[in-house]
Amino acid sequence: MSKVKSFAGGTHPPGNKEHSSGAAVVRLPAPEVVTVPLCQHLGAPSKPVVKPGDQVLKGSVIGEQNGFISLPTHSPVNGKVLRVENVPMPHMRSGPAVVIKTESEDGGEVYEPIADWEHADTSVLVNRIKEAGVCGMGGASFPTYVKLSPPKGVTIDTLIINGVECEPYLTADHRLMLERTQDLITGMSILARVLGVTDPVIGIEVNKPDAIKLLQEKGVKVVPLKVQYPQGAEKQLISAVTGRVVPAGGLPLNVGVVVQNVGTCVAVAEAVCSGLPSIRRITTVSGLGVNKPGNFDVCVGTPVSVLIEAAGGYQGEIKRLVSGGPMMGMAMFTDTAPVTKGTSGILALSPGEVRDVEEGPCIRCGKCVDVCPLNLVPCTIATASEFGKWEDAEKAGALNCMACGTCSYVCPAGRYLVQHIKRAQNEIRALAREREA
Amino acid sequence: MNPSMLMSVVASVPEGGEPSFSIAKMMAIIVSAVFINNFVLSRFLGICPFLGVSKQLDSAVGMGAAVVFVMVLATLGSWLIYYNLLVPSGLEYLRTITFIIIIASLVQLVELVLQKFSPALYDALGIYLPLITTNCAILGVAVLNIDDKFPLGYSLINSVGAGIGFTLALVLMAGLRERMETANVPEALKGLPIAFLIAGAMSIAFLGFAGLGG
Amino acid sequence: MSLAQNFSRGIVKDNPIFKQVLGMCPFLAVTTSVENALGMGAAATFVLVFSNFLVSLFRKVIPSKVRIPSYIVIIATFVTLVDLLMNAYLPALHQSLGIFIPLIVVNCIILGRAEGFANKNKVLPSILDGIGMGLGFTLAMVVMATFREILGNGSWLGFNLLGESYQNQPLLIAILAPGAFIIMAFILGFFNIMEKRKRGGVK
Amino acid sequence: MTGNRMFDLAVSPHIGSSQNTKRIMWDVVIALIPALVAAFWFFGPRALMLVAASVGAAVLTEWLCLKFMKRPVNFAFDGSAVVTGLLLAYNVPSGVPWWIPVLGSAFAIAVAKQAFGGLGHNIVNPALLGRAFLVASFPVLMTAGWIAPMEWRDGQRIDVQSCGVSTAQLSESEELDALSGATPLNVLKQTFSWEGEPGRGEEVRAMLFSKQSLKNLFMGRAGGCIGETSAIMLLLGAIYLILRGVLELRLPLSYLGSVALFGWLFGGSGWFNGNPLFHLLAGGVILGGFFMITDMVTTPVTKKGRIIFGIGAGLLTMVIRRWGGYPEGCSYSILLMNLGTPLIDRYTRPRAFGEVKKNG
Amino acid sequence: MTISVVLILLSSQQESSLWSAISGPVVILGSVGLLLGLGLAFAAKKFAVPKDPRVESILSVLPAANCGGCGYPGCGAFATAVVEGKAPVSGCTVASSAVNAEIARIMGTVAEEKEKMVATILCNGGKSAVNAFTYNGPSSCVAMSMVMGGPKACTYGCLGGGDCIEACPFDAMTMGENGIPLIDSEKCVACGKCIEACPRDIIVLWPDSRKVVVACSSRDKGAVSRKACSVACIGCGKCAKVCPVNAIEMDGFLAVINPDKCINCGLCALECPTGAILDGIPVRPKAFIDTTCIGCTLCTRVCPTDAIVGKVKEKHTVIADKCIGCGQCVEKCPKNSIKMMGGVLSQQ
Amino acid sequence: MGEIIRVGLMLMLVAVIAAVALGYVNSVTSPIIAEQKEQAKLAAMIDVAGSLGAGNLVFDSLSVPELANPYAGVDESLAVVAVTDSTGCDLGYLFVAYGKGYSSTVQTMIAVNTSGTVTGNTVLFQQETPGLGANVSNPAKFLYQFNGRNASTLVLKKDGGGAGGLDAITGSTITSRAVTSSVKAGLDALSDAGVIPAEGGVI
Ligand SMILES: Cc1cc2nc3c(=O)[nH]c(=O)nc-3n(C[C@H](O)[C@H](O)[C@H](O)COP(=O)(O)O)c2cc1C
Ligand SMILES: Cc1cc2nc3c(=O)[nH]c(=O)nc-3n(C[C@H](O)[C@H](O)[C@H](O)COP(=O)(O)O)c2cc1C
Ligand SMILES: Cc1cc2nc3c(=O)[nH]c(=O)nc-3n(C[C@H](O)[C@H](O)[C@H](O)COP(=O)(O)O)c2cc1C
Ligand SMILES: Cc1cc2nc3c(=O)[nH]c(=O)nc-3n(C[C@H](O)[C@H](O)[C@H](O)CO)c2cc1C
Ligand code: SF4
Ligand code: SF4
Ligand code: SF4
Ligand code: SF4
Ligand code: FES
Repeated sequence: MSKVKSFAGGTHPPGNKEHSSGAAVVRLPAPEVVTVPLCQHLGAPSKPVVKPGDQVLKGSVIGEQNGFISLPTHSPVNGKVLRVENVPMPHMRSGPAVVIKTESEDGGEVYEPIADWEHADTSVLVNRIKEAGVCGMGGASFPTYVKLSPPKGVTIDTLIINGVECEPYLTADHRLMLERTQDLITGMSILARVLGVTDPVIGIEVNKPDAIKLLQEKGVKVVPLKVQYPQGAEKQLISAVTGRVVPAGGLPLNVGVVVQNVGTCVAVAEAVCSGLPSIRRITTVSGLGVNKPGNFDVCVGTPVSVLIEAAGGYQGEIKRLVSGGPMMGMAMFTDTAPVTKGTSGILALSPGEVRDVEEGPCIRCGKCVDVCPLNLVPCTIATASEFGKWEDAEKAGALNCMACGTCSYVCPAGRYLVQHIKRAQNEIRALAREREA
Repeated sequence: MNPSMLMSVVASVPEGGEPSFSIAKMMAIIVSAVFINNFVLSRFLGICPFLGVSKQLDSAVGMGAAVVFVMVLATLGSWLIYYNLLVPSGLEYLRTITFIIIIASLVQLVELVLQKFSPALYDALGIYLPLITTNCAILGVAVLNIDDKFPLGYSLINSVGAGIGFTLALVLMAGLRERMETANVPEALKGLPIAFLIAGAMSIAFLGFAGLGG
Repeated sequence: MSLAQNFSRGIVKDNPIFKQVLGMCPFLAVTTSVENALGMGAAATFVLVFSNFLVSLFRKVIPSKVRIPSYIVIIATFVTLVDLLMNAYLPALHQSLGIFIPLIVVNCIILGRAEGFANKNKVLPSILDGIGMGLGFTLAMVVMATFREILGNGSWLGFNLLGESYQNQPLLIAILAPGAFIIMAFILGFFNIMEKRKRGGVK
Repeated sequence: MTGNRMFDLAVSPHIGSSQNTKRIMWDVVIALIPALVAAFWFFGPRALMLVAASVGAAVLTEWLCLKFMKRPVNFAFDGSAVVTGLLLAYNVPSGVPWWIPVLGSAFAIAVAKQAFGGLGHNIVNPALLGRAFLVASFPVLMTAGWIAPMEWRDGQRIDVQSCGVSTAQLSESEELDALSGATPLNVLKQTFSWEGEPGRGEEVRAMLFSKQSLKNLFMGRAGGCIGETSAIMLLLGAIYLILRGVLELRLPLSYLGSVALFGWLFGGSGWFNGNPLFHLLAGGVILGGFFMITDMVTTPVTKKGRIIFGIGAGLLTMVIRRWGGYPEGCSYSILLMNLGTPLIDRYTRPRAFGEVKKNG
Repeated sequence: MTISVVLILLSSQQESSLWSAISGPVVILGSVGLLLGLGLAFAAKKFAVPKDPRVESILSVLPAANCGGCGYPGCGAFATAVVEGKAPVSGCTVASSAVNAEIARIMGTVAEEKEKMVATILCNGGKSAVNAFTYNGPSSCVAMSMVMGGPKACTYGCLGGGDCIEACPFDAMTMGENGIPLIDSEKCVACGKCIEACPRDIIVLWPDSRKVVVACSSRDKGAVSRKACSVACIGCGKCAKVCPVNAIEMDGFLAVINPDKCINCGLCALECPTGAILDGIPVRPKAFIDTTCIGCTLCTRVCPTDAIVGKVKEKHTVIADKCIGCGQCVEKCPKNSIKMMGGVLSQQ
Repeated sequence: MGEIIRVGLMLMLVAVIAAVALGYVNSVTSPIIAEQKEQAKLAAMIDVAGSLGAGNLVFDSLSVPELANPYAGVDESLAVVAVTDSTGCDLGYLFVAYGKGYSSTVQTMIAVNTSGTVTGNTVLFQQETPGLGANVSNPAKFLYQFNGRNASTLVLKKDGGGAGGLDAITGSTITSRAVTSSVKAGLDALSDAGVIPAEGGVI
């Protein structure tokens, strides 16, 4: 493993993946009531097209696309619409959702499968990916079709599939690579075809040797990567795999690259080959606060509490309930919130696992500087932000921060670096807007 | 008893001619002016601009440059007038008044000339010029050069050194004060007190240079 | 503003050292002993009073274009006078104040008062202002010198206060350069607190 | 049903590394203990007394300051004041009266640390500023209070092998009095002032740079400040810190490296005549290089900045040793570089990932 | 210069010792003075740059110490900065408060007629506002609002992190005991920095003379907002009905006072069932009818609290307990017989 | 143009008034200053030379052609005053030694008798560190040891003087050494020129 690639900076939180990495994905039936969020993707929420009392079919559109960066939302079950209302979300205080009483999960509407995708027009494929509501499954839930429609004059020569899964605890992508290998490869090829890329690669951290081996056997070009947080972040992944540096404030397409998550590939394959809209995802449930950590294939709209039940229920004191990974995930205040297309994991963390230091003054140890993958000086930016020196924070590069949390993780003073920096970003943007006005 | 004889015994009048110019002495003068007898931190000259213009690094650098510039010009002018006009006519006691007039007019002149011929330089340095007239360091260096009986060459070097020493202190101070902007300073010490405290810390640290070369 | 106010203002309310933080160089440099402080204070007061007097007297005559140069000439004249007189009659003090006598010329307080007060006021208020500011300056110098001399030399105005054994091992730093800065920091800090208290009381 | 349970919210990340400020500080305290043992061995119970007084005064002052400023007083026990107190005591000669470290610690904590806002906000190393304050205030005590190693037990004023120069040799060369109870660096400094007299300095320098002398320095059998003499014990502590992941090695390595380089360059008479090993082992370079220059609060946060800091401090140390008014430049060099820390940080800010070089 | 040297040589020949003592300085200083004066006057004419007259007037009141204490290189630069709005009027560290006031006056000549505005926080929730969950993180409002919209159940109200206090350059704000910042109306100069800082956008500039405000910004339905906060506006509309001058409008479920119409009567505050309206006038004046009253009854008709009694054509009286000091009657009285007495009157 | 000239004349007027005042005061004070300097020096000389003999002393400058100058390194020169009593009998010599100390050139006035023994001394000028080198001005700290010594015994213990050497001022070896060696150099120059006997010799 001498040629394991990586990026500069980063850190090594304990992986804790062994809790669930051996657990095969369990497919959960839809619960009695599903609460389907209309704001699962980045961008404008879908516009609801159903009203209470309406009967909906599985796969039918219940919310339509609402602008360029937006997607339609489909019903994951056959059933009756109970309410269209704001409910708590895993990623925000509350958001619009369609609450459906499940009647069955059989049949339902699907789109026309495009069996001959290898020869189909790319615009047909992109359109399918759009109407199936596919968004990134790797975290940001960015509408995938947008990424597949590069502006004129930009050529994409590299497609990197993100199988890194660098967040501790999470194993959903790992299991997906092992169990949905064929779909993954198909999805990869579809994406490559759409983008006109000849040999897509997949980046996987070396802590998943079985996945690397399996994919290599199937003839996929795999780039083994060092275990290092945040290897999975787009810019870091691109730098590790291709050596290219995405300009600050730029997008991967500026260096001719598109990055897609493995889960996204599977969703694309399903949308194209089987005509299935994006209504399910694989999620890890883990942490010492649940009895039997595992990976589950659930339909979106399933309340978190159902997943927890499936994982054997809570165990002991739960200090925190997190949607996503422990580094970037959001703490939830209620487990009634539903799973969305972007929910990569649900963690019930016990007091021993959670970081619990009181915020003290920065002792300028420089650890955050050493680890920041974007070469920022988090301590300086954070202090400037704390004292309201927005211009200093901007000069120090606050806007570049991607909130990966590496700096907060290592900080011995327990500084809330990410939040201080985010606050500075908010203020800087506000000032900039004001200056324009 | 002959008074002039006695004077020559006790007062220190340099013996015959100017000492030859030596690199070693030149270095010694510079090291002394910049580090050992730093104008601000150990001689207490130019404290007002040191406290006033050290809030931001950029203006500290500008001020420093302007001071070096004016110091050299002031030294040149005052030295020439002193030895070529005042000494020959026995009017050494007019030193203070002449020097301050020279400095005041030089500053004005520089301001006008810069404004006219180099607006860029004027923008960078010019704004600091009014502060410079009432800066002890300028008059101080002119007077000290006379007190130390430096020949013209050394005087100029001394004034460059003094200016650099001033700039060094000013720039370090500005950096430290910027850092204090984001520090949890006790309420009572906010503002000038903490600036004095920083100066005190700098001054203690500069004691480390004491005796350098001695 | 009453004449009494003209006089008293410089002593406490607008004290040039502790409130306006002007003329720091001589203040820090010569406060190593109370004697020096008094000498310097007296010299500066002399210059202040007479320059204020003359500036006020001629304020209508001097054209504004050469205002500053004229003031400088006036101030420098008095400084030179002090220099000469002190050298003649108080040579020891002259020696220990050294270069800071000629530097009174550039002391911001003096030009500041000439420009800021005498320039716009009648002769009598200007003189009173000069005396008040001068006294305020002297007082501040004496306060500072008291701290420095007692701590750094165990004496006050030359009188041994803390005994022989202290004088053999005094807190020397108080009369060295760093001591001046540090003590001044705490004096100003003290005034800061007082100010805050006062304002808090009003509220 | 598990539904509808409420949970506390917190900001990400939800997990953290095991490091925390308190742990780091107490680790440093632990790492400094071997040197305390050495100090006891060489300088006797007196050394322990001074250290205890210093630490006590530091913690007490911290507590009083916090109380006075109405800030949480439990910060007084985060260990950083203990480190400051320890290091201050390690930096005074072993023969000083007890009130010297007490005064020094009080100054270090009250003026150099709390007045600037407490932990993390001070601009210069408190222990070193405390020491410099003492040197400026009590120069005689602070430069003449040396006790020769083992004097407390053997009752001898000069240990036969202290600083590698034997009594016999010294009395022969009539320098006995000049070197009484001094430190190796004091002796070296003396030899520089004999420049005009050929041979006189060479002889003593040869003794100082001899193997025997270096061995003594390494073990700590030499005059010096309480905690600085025993290189081996300090290194033991340093290794502990490195293993615990507390020390970041750029600062120590660049500092020690540049001391060695400049020590060789001009640490003897003339050029290229110094003994790098002597300059590393004598005086406070090991203590300073592993425990004081590494005070993260007052040193740059950037990687490049730390290297520049180390090199600058090394150069200043050697310049002061060779040409300055003090025999040892370690503490002043660090203090002086502390002043430049904000500027170094500012000008060594790494270019952000993907940032193009247009506006700095 | 040659001339002066010659003069000196000549003068040294003179007999009088006094003359010889002063001739040298006279010649040298005199010529220097002349040259300098000529040069300066010439230069001043030649290089004159037109300046904002306000710069000159500020310069003339400044202490002219050129100390740099303000952070600007000299008094001139500071005066320019004040005029350009970059430096605060009180930025001079040397100037007395009288001088500062003078500078403010010079600067204020344009803005003088404008009514004094004061920042006002439209929320009084604080401890009365229920927390939806416990929050662990930086105690800044912006940071809080980024975590699930902040810990308060009400998503409109003040988070109490004090970002605004930190932003105020004039120390005009302090954290109140209730967890809502207090604003010192004397210190506030309406710079608006706090408004920028607040992530909830609940700070507005409100005329200093209008003392009655709806201290709530919740647009939730009554039931929702009542659950979230005991002093919330529940949108019942009673205040709008009681307002004698129709200064209150309901914007959905939130009452909004129009400060231009408001007469500070405080009736709405009395009427509000939840106490969401704050009345900043501690003691109100009472109406008093003198003997010139002709008993026209106009006043009884406008009085919102029926505090005026009296028969037609007879002198009316005010029932002091009922009078809320709104002053409506004063305006209506054709004979100017009604005076407002006592209390703190803050009406125009 | 007229305006310009008026302004120029005005400033000239101010300057001329200043000049008159200064010239006058200077003419009054300059003799006093000179006289007073003179007196100070003379007092010091009488004081130091008092140790050579009692009664009215007569000072006269000594010019010895072959007298070397040991102080060229500090830009000073050796000038010697011969002291005779009122009968014209040689008592000894006075000279000022210049030694580069820690932060200044220390000027020590030395009285030496005709047999080359130091009989009196005083420090004329020094700017050494207060509490350290400045102690050289306190005769009880250092200079008391000089009296009765000659060139050969003027050496610090530290510098090889052994038990018979001089004790340096604590913590101020540099200052002590500077004074000692500058005095020794002066004495050596005198004996080289044959004015006083060479080391140990007796005339
Ligand atoms: C306004 C916007 C426009 C974007 N446009 C593109 C695009 O044209 N092509 C593309 O590949 N990605 C595009 N992205 C997606 C980002 O490159 C990135 O993949 C997405 O934000 C999720 O990344 P993350 O999961 O690393 O946060 C865009 C993102 C945003 C916010
Ligand atoms: C700090 C950080 C860590 C990330 N880690 C992963 C990861 O482990 N796996 C992954 O698929 N995406 C990860 N992402 C998201 C990717 O940057 C990127 O958005 C995603 O791979 C794009 O694919 P998608 O649009 O198909 O989701 C991470 C993003 C950030 C900012
Ligand atoms: C600030 C400072 C002032 C000093 N002042 C003097 C001084 O006035 N005279 C002196 O001989 N040495 C002075 N020194 C030098 C040392 O204190 C000391 O004299 C020198 O190292 C010789 O040491 P010793 O006299 O203890 O043998 C000074 C040093 C410093 C740092
Ligand atoms: C590796 C390390 C070295 C330290 N060195 C010092 C030191 O030299 N002086 C000191 O006062 N404190 C030192 N401290 C303690 C702490 O950083 C110090 O109290 C802060 O400077 C106070 O803000 C050190 C701490 C660590 C972890
Ligand atoms: S959160 Fe931002 S500053 Fe911190 S390590 Fe990540 S990118 Fe760097
Ligand atoms: S890791 Fe924390 S303590 Fe260290 S420099 Fe960064 S913010 Fe400061
Ligand atoms: S920030 Fe401005 S508007 Fe707000 S309270 Fe302070 S002074 Fe008033
Ligand atoms: S900034 Fe807004 S939310 Fe925060 S305390 Fe001020 S008013 Fe309340
Ligand atoms: S007194 Fe103001 S600069 Fe010196």
